[in-house]
Amino acid sequence: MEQVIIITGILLIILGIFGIIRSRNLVKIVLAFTLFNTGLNILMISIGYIRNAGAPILSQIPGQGEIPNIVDPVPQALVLTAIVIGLGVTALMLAYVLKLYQDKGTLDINSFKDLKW
Amino acid sequence: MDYSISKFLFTLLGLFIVLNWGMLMSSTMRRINARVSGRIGIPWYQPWIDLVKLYSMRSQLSHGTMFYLGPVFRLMGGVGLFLFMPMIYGSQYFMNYSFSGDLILILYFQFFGMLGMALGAGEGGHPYSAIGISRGLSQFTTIEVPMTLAVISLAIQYHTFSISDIVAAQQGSILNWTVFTNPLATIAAMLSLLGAFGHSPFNLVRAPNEIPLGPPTEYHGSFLGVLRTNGAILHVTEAALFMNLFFGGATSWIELIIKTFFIYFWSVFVGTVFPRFRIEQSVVWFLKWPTIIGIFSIILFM
Amino acid sequence: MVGPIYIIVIALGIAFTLGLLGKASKSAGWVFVLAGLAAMTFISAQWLVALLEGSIQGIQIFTAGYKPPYSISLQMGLEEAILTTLINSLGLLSLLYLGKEMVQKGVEILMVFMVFIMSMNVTIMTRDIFNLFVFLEIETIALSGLILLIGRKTAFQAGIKYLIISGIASGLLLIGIILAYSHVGTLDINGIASANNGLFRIAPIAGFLILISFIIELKPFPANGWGIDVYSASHPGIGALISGASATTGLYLLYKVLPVAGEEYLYFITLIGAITFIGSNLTGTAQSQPNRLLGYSSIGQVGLVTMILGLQPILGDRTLYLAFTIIISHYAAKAGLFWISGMVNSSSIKDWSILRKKPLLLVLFGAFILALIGFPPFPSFNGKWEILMKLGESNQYHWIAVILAGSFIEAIYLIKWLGYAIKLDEPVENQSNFHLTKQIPVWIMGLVLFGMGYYLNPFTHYAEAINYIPLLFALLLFAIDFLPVSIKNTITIAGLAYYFMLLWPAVEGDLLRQIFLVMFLGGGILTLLAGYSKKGKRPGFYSMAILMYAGLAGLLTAKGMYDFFFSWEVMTAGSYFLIIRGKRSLPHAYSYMLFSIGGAYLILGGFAIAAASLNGTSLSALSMVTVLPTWVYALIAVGFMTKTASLGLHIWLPGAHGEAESDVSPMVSAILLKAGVFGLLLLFISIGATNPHSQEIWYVLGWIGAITTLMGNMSAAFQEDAKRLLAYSSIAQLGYILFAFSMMTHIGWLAGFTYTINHFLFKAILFLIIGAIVVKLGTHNMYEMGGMIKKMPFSFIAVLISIIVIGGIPPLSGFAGKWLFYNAILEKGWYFQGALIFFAGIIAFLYLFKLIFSVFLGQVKDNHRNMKEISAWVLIPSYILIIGIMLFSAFPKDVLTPISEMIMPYFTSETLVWDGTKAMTSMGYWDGSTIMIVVGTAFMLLLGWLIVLSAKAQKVEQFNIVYAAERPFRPETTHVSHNIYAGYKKAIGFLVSPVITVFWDQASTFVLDFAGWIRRIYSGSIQNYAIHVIFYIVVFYLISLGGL
Amino acid sequence: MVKNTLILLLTLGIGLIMYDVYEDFKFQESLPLLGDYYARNAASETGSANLVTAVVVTYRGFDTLGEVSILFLTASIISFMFKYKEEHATKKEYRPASELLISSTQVFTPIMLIVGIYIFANGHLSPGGGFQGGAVIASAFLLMLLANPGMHLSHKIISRVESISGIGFVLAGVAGLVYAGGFLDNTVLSKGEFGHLLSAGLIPIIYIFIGLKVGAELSNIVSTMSHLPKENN
Repeated sequence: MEQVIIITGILLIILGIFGIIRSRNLVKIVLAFTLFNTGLNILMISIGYIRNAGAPILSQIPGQGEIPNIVDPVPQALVLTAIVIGLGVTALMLAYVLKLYQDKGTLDINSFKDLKW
Repeated sequence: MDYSISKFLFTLLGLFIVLNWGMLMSSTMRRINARVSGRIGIPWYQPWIDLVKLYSMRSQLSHGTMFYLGPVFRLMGGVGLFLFMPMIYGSQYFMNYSFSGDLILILYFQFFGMLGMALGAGEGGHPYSAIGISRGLSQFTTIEVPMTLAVISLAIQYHTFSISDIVAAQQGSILNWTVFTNPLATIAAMLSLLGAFGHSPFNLVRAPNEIPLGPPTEYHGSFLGVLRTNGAILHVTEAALFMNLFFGGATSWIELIIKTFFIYFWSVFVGTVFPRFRIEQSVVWFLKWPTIIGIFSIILFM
Repeated sequence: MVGPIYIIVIALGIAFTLGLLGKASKSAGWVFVLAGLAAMTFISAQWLVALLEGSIQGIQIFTAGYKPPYSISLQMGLEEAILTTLINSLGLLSLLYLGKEMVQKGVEILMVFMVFIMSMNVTIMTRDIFNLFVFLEIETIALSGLILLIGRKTAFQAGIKYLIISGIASGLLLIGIILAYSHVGTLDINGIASANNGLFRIAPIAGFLILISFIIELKPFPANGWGIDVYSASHPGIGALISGASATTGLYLLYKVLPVAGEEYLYFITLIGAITFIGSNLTGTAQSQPNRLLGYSSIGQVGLVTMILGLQPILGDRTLYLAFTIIISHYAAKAGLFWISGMVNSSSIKDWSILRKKPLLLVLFGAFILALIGFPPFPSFNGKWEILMKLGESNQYHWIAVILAGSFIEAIYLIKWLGYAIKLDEPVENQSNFHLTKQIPVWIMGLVLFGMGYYLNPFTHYAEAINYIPLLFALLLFAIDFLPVSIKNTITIAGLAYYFMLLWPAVEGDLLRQIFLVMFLGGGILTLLAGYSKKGKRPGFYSMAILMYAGLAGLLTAKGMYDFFFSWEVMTAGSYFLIIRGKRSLPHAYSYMLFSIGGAYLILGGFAIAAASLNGTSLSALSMVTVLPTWVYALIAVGFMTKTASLGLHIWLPGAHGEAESDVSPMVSAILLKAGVFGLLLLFISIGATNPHSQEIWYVLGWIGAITTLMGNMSAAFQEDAKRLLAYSSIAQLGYILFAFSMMTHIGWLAGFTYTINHFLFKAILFLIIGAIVVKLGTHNMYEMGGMIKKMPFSFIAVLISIIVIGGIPPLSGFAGKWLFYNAILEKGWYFQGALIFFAGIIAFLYLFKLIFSVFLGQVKDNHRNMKEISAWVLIPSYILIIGIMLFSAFPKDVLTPISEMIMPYFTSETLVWDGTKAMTSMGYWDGSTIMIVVGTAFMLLLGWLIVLSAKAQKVEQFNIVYAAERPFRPETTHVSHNIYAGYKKAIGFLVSPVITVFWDQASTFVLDFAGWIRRIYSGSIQNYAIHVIFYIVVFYLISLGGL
Repeated sequence: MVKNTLILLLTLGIGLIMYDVYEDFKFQESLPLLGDYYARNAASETGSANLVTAVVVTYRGFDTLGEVSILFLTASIISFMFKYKEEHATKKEYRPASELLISSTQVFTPIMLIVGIYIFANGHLSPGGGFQGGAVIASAFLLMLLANPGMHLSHKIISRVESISGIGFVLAGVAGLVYAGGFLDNTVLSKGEFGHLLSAGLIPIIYIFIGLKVGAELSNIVSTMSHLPKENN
């Protein structure tokens, strides 16, 4: 079962990169990028998973030498940060795309080759 | 190193002999030339008459200082060659001042007169002078190539640059002459001599049979006299150089006169037979066969 | 001590507070941020100072009060202190520079700016890899915002490209981080790195992913189109930040995560750096837009530093210092260049000539360019030197070649640019804006550059012997540049004279160096005398002349390879600026500089390989080269031959010498060329006559010398330009010298010295006088001159004497050289080379006659009728030199005997013996003094004879000739001078068809075409750029991990 | 065609890399070094029942500061990007929203605001926290904007809230530095009773700041983007 999660994550990552290098539409590129990000997050969250362990919220302070049966809280914290960063980057990308669209009236990447060589 | 008065006087005597022999030789050659073309030619004393006439002409025009100095330089070139050339082998007095330098000095002193002449003629401001000089210099550069190769070959052969030593090495038998011991170098040098004497086919510098051309165009009177004097000295001295290098030198004036005559005659002979080259033709010619022969002459002795 | 954490507190606090300010007080916000940056700079700088003093140790800051790995820790050690200081101060200056724009655009961009600077501080200090990721993202996002400052539409395109590519890179980083975490259970960089040495190794793939993402952030060639677009789209002020701060940070991050990935990647890092260094610079050669060009250059420099980081195993504990020398030069220079670019505000490097209105900026521009290429006294010089030596010691020759090649390619476009700024016409229209607040940061960066050059010097142990006094003197002369020429000339001459006396004791007892000291500094003083004839201020001239002479003198006092090369480069730089002063010198100075730099790099390469023999880097170590000796000698020899303009490397000389100013030509010809000769001599002495590894080299050099002479003389004969004729003559004379020294015999060297001294004497005279005449007559073409003998008799005599010397006509000293030559050749057995040399010697008469005839003889041209003699200030040094010629001619023994004794130890036998004034070899003899007497006496007698005959010769007027039965009245028809050797040219002119010029032309065309072809991959399409990056990653993966 | 093949090949290459990642990927059997430490000690050290919150706000609070900065940056850049246009834009006419939307907005907005506040105020006790809460708050504003497109959120207020909460966050961090173990140490205030609302020291306060800030920033982005003029050239 866990394998499915990882494979999903990896496939999303591959799909995302494929989308980035394949799409000609800027919005699609941004979407592909979010796919890529989602895949990443899935991978991250699954790394902390421990079979049959609970959520990392304790009802009492664990005693000396006692290890609560919880999953690793660290990847969860990391993924939280990663999601927010992804959100910020995506928002910014979309703003850029909007700006570019306003500029040229198209989303085709081949219209944005003013800078080259 | 002898700087005595007697040495000086003997040298002056030698110069006098050479000058007169040179004039005689040139008139003889001109007669030969004339006979070949079916004319009678000049009397043998014609050069003396010319010289006296030129020196005594009253009209003297100068285009400037360098113009004036040009003939002096030119004559100094000829006289200098004579001074640094051992004329008679074995004679203490007619070795002249050859103790101040060797063959290389002789080779490079040739330029002294040429440069002075070129500059003097240049100041004359006549276009023909400049044209003549440019042709002369062009041709001269290539004449020197086989000559240099021959000299190097000789130096390898005799392991010296000293003319006296080269002459000494050729004494004893006629077979010791360089012409037999090093024929290739001799051929190369004798071919280059054709250019040095400036007879046809290499006389485009002056082109004597057409319009007056060449460096002396503007020279006249005593200037021309000085140049003529030099010509006589130079011809004999240069012939003497070849004599020393290739034909065993001379132990007496008679031997010198005979040998230089034939050396000079060689160039006149070729001159009467061949027509004149254009300058680019002569340049290429010297860089072809004489040079190749010169190279082989070195290879043989390497 | 204020804790480093307050850097972040201040930055974020100010950034958040800006929102409270509102729109009303825009400039208040700017001041506020400026103050914040100043505070941040202060904090980092105080740590830096304290750490440098050693009064405190570096510290670790634990956030949340828990030790790592349980919480995020920041580190403030020396490296962090240096880098944060650099970044914060650059931020401060950038903000100052960008003041107007920032205030106009409002508080948001100020916030972004502040967070940008803060993020770099954190990425440098943090020791937690995930934290690193977070703040790297902040940096990326902030930068994508800063790009927009300029308001260009293209900025949006650059921004989205940047976001997408760095999005991919950081995604990969994230995968790497979590994989690493899953293996070692920690996010602490030190923890991961130490785990790597222990049991819980992170997987190779994790290391790979972490590493590749940092590499991508560094914009490796060729997957860097997006990065270059960012440079070209953003405001130059932001470009300065990207190049100076962002790239520096990126490099440090790479260094920081290297232990995480593991040592096995070091080789790939080096390779990536090498490809980037060469590729990016190569692409830059075809670029003409300043910001984009700077982008290429920045990426190239980053590649170089990447290489250095990858070479850690070789460079050892010097790695960081060496990387720093490059980084600091790049930091200051690139920031300065970007800022100047912002002021010039043009889309073409050709418009930079506007800088001439601001001399100080122009000087700084030059300093920045030279610092980037690695000239002394800038830190990059020391850095490159030590790197190459270390590489040499470890036998890493391919990396030496890469570094030198990359540096050379960089020089190609940087020097071109510098030349444009100095020489091109000022643009008709420009939008430049040299506001003071924009200039001040540039000045500060200039100070930083020079200051760091001085400050860092003690850290290179080679650099102890460097003498800064002349450099300071040059600076002083620059400071008094407003004074008129006569005062500056006097000061310069006094300076040179003082320096001469200062150095004389140092070379006491070393005749070789004494000779060259007299030539360099004595010749310098003489040629400077001619400067009194100049009017106006000659801005910059004297500083550069001093620079050149300081370099020349430094060559003589150098004990080690380092100070030798230091002086060499100083001399090159100074002479370049002198040469480029000529009216039409731009292309020639450019090719001079390229050949010089190329040659210098060959020398450097040779030195580096010599270091492999582990005999140290003193000059004498060259004699004990055991590793690849033939290569070492050949490289160094070819390097010096670029300065002596030997065949194949000579094409710069005719233009450079011919077009230079009238008194610069003698400096660069008579004096500067001798630097190459001195170098060759040092090399040859070190090698020793019997060294088995160099016989082939000498044989080849001999042939090169002979052919150079022939070609030089022949080309000179066909010139119509007087100064070019002399320039070709120099090529030929240096050919003689090369040939003579290559013979490696006692007498051959005597000939070489004779030629060297003669060439110094007569070429100085000729260039002084002909140069002055060219200026006076207003034309370079000899066929437009004529008849000057009557107007300028003193010039004529000087030229005549020089010509007699060149021709080797007895009795003057030129003949001594010819005579020695003949003997040497016969002794050595180089008959054919010798024959070639003598053939060439006779060809010399062609050009000598042409020169003196066309200029001085023949008919005076109408427009020159009122000419007077040239300035006495030119004649005085010339006649002093003529005295030298006369003394040398009359008393050759007194000069040649000491030289003979000096070079005796290097050869087995002395072959020249003296009997009184008579010199004798086994082959022949020559008595210079007697010849003088004989010729002198005879000449006087003959002159007397002619005077007796024609004392009353009547002077006639011009045109008193008859030509084709007409008396001419126009000089043009009578003065036969143009192409007078037409027949000769027809016959053998094909020998001097410019095959070598064509070769180099085609080579440069090829490089530019190639660069143009490469840069087509930067198609501008986002998709393509993404493909490049993915391609790069996949290929790198396949090579490093995929077993390819 | 060549390009497509190349893209395919590159995707394969990425697949190869990701396969390597997959191979290397192993599920944890037990808590790793960090996780183990947090599981044992985080609750007692920070007093937060939600260990993720403890990690996010305290142990890795510095990351969180960065996160907040990212949102802050994004908001600033977006408003910078569109500011110029905004000033010159003329008043636009919007199509009125549907009745349904307007009514439900009136119902849901207060609830969403309260829920949002609840989420970030209870971040240390239950799943949730500043970001989640802030996002909910921002969606409340989004909803309002949808229902009333002509509405202008006061930029002044938004940016004041944003700034003050940002400064609050930083100052809270400094308080930790000055009065406790280090920057962002939450034990400046008493840890309180485990599992209660007023516990875990500074964590709830920081989360409130974060929540407000995130809410304000996201609202800012939303409002900037929603007021774009339709066509620009």
